[in-house]
Amino acid sequence: MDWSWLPEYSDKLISGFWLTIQLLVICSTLGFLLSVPIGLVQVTGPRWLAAIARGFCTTIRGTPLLIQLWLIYYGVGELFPSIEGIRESFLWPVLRAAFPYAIVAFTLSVAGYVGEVMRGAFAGVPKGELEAARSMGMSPFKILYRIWLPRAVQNVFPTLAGEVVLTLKATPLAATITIYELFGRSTEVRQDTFLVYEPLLLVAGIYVLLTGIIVVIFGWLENRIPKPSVA
Amino acid sequence: MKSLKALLAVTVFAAGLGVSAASAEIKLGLDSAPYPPFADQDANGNRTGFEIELGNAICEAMGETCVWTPIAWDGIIPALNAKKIDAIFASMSITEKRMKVIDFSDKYYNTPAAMVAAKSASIDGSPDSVKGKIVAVQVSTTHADYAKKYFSDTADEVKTYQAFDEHNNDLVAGRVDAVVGDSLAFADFLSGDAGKNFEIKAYLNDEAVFGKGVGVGLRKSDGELRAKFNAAIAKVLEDGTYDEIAKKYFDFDIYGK
Amino acid sequence: MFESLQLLWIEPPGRGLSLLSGLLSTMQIAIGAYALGLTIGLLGALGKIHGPAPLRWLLTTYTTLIRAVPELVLILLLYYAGTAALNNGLESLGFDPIDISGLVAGIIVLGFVQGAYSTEVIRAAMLAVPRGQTEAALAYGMSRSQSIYRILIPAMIPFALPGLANLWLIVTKDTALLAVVGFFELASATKTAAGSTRNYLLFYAAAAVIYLCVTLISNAVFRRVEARYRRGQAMA
Amino acid sequence: MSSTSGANSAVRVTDLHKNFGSLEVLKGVSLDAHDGDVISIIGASGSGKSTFLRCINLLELPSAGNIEIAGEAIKFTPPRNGEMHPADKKQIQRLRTNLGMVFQNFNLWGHMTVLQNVMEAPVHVLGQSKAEAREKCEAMLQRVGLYEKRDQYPAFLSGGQQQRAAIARALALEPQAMLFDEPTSALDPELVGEVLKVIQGIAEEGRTMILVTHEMAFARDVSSNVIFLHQGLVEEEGTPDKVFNNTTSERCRAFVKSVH
Repeated sequence: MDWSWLPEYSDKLISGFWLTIQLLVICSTLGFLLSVPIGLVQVTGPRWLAAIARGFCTTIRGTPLLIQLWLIYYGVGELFPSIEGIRESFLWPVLRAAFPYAIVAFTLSVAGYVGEVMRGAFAGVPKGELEAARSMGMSPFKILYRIWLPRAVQNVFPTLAGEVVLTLKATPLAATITIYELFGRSTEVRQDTFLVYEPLLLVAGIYVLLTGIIVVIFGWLENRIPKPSVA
Repeated sequence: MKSLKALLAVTVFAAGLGVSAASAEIKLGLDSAPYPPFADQDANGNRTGFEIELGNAICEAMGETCVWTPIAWDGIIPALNAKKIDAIFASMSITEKRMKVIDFSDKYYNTPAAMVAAKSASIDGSPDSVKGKIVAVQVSTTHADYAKKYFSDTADEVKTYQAFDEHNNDLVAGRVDAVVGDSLAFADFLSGDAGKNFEIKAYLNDEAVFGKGVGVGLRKSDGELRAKFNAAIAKVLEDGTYDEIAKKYFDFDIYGK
Repeated sequence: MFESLQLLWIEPPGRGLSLLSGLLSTMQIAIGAYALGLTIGLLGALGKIHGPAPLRWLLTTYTTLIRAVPELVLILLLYYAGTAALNNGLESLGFDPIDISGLVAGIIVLGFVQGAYSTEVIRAAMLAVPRGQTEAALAYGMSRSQSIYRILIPAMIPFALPGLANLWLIVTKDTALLAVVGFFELASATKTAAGSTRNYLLFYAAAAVIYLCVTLISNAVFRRVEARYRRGQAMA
Repeated sequence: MSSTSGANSAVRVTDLHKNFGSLEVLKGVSLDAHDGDVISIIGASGSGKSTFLRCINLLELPSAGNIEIAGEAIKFTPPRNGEMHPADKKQIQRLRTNLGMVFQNFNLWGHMTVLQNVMEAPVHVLGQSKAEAREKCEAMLQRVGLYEKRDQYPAFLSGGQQQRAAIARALALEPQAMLFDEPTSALDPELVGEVLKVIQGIAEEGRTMILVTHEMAFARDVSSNVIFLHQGLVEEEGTPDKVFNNTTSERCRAFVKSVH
């Protein structure tokens, strides 16, 4: 084992680490926010909207994230030269960077998987509790964010923790579209030093640690919310 | 239980499928991504390109059977040392840095590196001309080393890609402003429809970075194989096979000085 | 537009053939890795439930670590370390090193990852089988292995099927990660075709559709299998 | 332990002890069932009667004592962690086929049809041919009145039907003795009768039976002997008449009274 490269590359690895955290936090948050309407319309929405949401979940869950990522980055990148004036637009600095594509791809992926979870979660809240809220004159929106959503989240909280871990484990794919997050940085080290195992083992260890931290945080949060009733 | 037996059978069968005692075949590692005109795949899945033909000719001159084995470029040296392949035949430049971990045969071609950018761009290959620009290179190449050495201070960013075609695509998409790569590999791209607005802005020279041309990458322990490759390279150069193949692809002397 | 669609056709200049052979490789790797994963999972679950403490500890480490590390990192680690370790081991024992084809390496790498998940799914399913089921088997004179083989495993299948179906979908999609190491399968075939023809959108969209079809067909198959195995269960 | 028939001993248990950790559940219980005996074991819950029955075919490992099945003593290794382990696994498997166990919760195998359940042990333990086993097992199902249900899966049967199927499954071993572990406690009251009728039928044809039960009236009717267990010890034993009507034990009298 040769670890002599570590001091030289530590800055790069740390910046990669923060990029990984950013990807994880941004995409988990946005993905969750998106998953709420996706789950909701499948339970209560008009049929056509439910069908679209179901189709979205099936497509996301039925295709590899790597393909989605490449489709969004390289496929969409192929469209740009044909759009007149896009390079002069104020959006261009965002559109030409890789990071936004990764955000879009991972967010859609999270939304697809969690949307499915939330569908079950919304459906699992006892009708009576919603009726009780309605009988007290709550508006539909108020019922959603005061009763339905909290109850739904409460029921699937451990599953959500699992989804965050899955998202963390997906972030290395970003390295394939020139985003130098933790794994990408380790790849860089491997290419510079021709070492095979050490950089990989290091990042593997960091991912294990991060997974542990996520589990602990969610466990702590879970203890702070009241236990879901036993169905 | 039948299904359990079937399961075990499938596993054993699958394991038996590709595991065989190491044969006398020489496994030539090449980049799994296309790298025309050196290595590409036609629509039938046949391998084509200068390096493929030359590699086959060299193997024939050695009297060996060779199998092309595609490997992701960034893992090709570890794959060689892990004995997944026996030789790297993938336009790998002979450099000091790589010589620390692997050995090389004599060179079998040498072409200059080049920088490509849009025809309209005021980029001339100098560090100052890429100020505020994004320069793209393929990962673990001499071109990447060159870009890091000369451009990392002035350029906005030096972006590394897994494959040659990917940074060309992003050049067309406008995500990067300039690309450093092999001049000949660019020829194919520049002559195509996608590359029509781009041109070679400068040829880049630095022997310390680019080395003395392209050679066959070999394990340090494989001195015998290295001697065989050297003899075979000399033979194809001498008996005209090399020129015959080169003529199909290039209208100048690719072997170089 | 129609011109570029021709690129998907089987006949050259279409790349359809290359995509199809990529799909074939993907399916071979997926089936092999799934079978290997199930084998590991079955043995791992039995080891976790009935094995001695050191074995249980080892298996817990295996399932915990594998499930905490990104698949891409695992694939690289196992790809380089796994086969090198195997050959070093063989060499030190005086055997010739063996050739491990890309197909088999892919199967071993993904199978090892799948095994960790299968172990957990099968373990949970085995624990869901009422104790009385195997107890009855023992009471009538079955040996321990007979009670596992004839009673526990078939009885746990209905509990394990949803999880195992999910693992199959995961392994078919995880094969795409092998493209990053340069294995030949559907994703790398797509990447090559897209790079050679510079039609990224078309080919990645086509690949997505192919993967989606695999998923939808698998779903239909699993639904039938599940119905078959659930015939012994009263509907709730 | 007295015997009415004086025939060979089918099950003989001597001075059986069983501890769960520091909890002593059985403190030296003996039993001798001769061919044709019907022995009922009664007692409050927690008295150790189910544990005792489960020790006979080693579903629970005893802490001390001797067990003989059909005149053959089970060989044990010296106790370890408070449990005696069988020295010869093959012996246990063989001897267990002499004991047809019927469980409180039926424990029919859910992935097999009723007939498959009944045929399982004859074919895969006793090694009978499928044709031979099928004929016998179908007859067995006739007898418990479930022939029509033979191709159903257990989950689609009522509790009473399931328990009758389980009895047929145990009988299919043609065991020397039948062990019943509270065979009616998991049943709805209206289903108890059909199961007891089947058990009574088996008793009447002279099969040796050891029965743990809460059905006092039934125990009184079918038993040749009754054992009353209290806190891991035999508090009272003898003929049904003695245990139910003429006991000298205050506890036994109180128990019998309380369940009546």
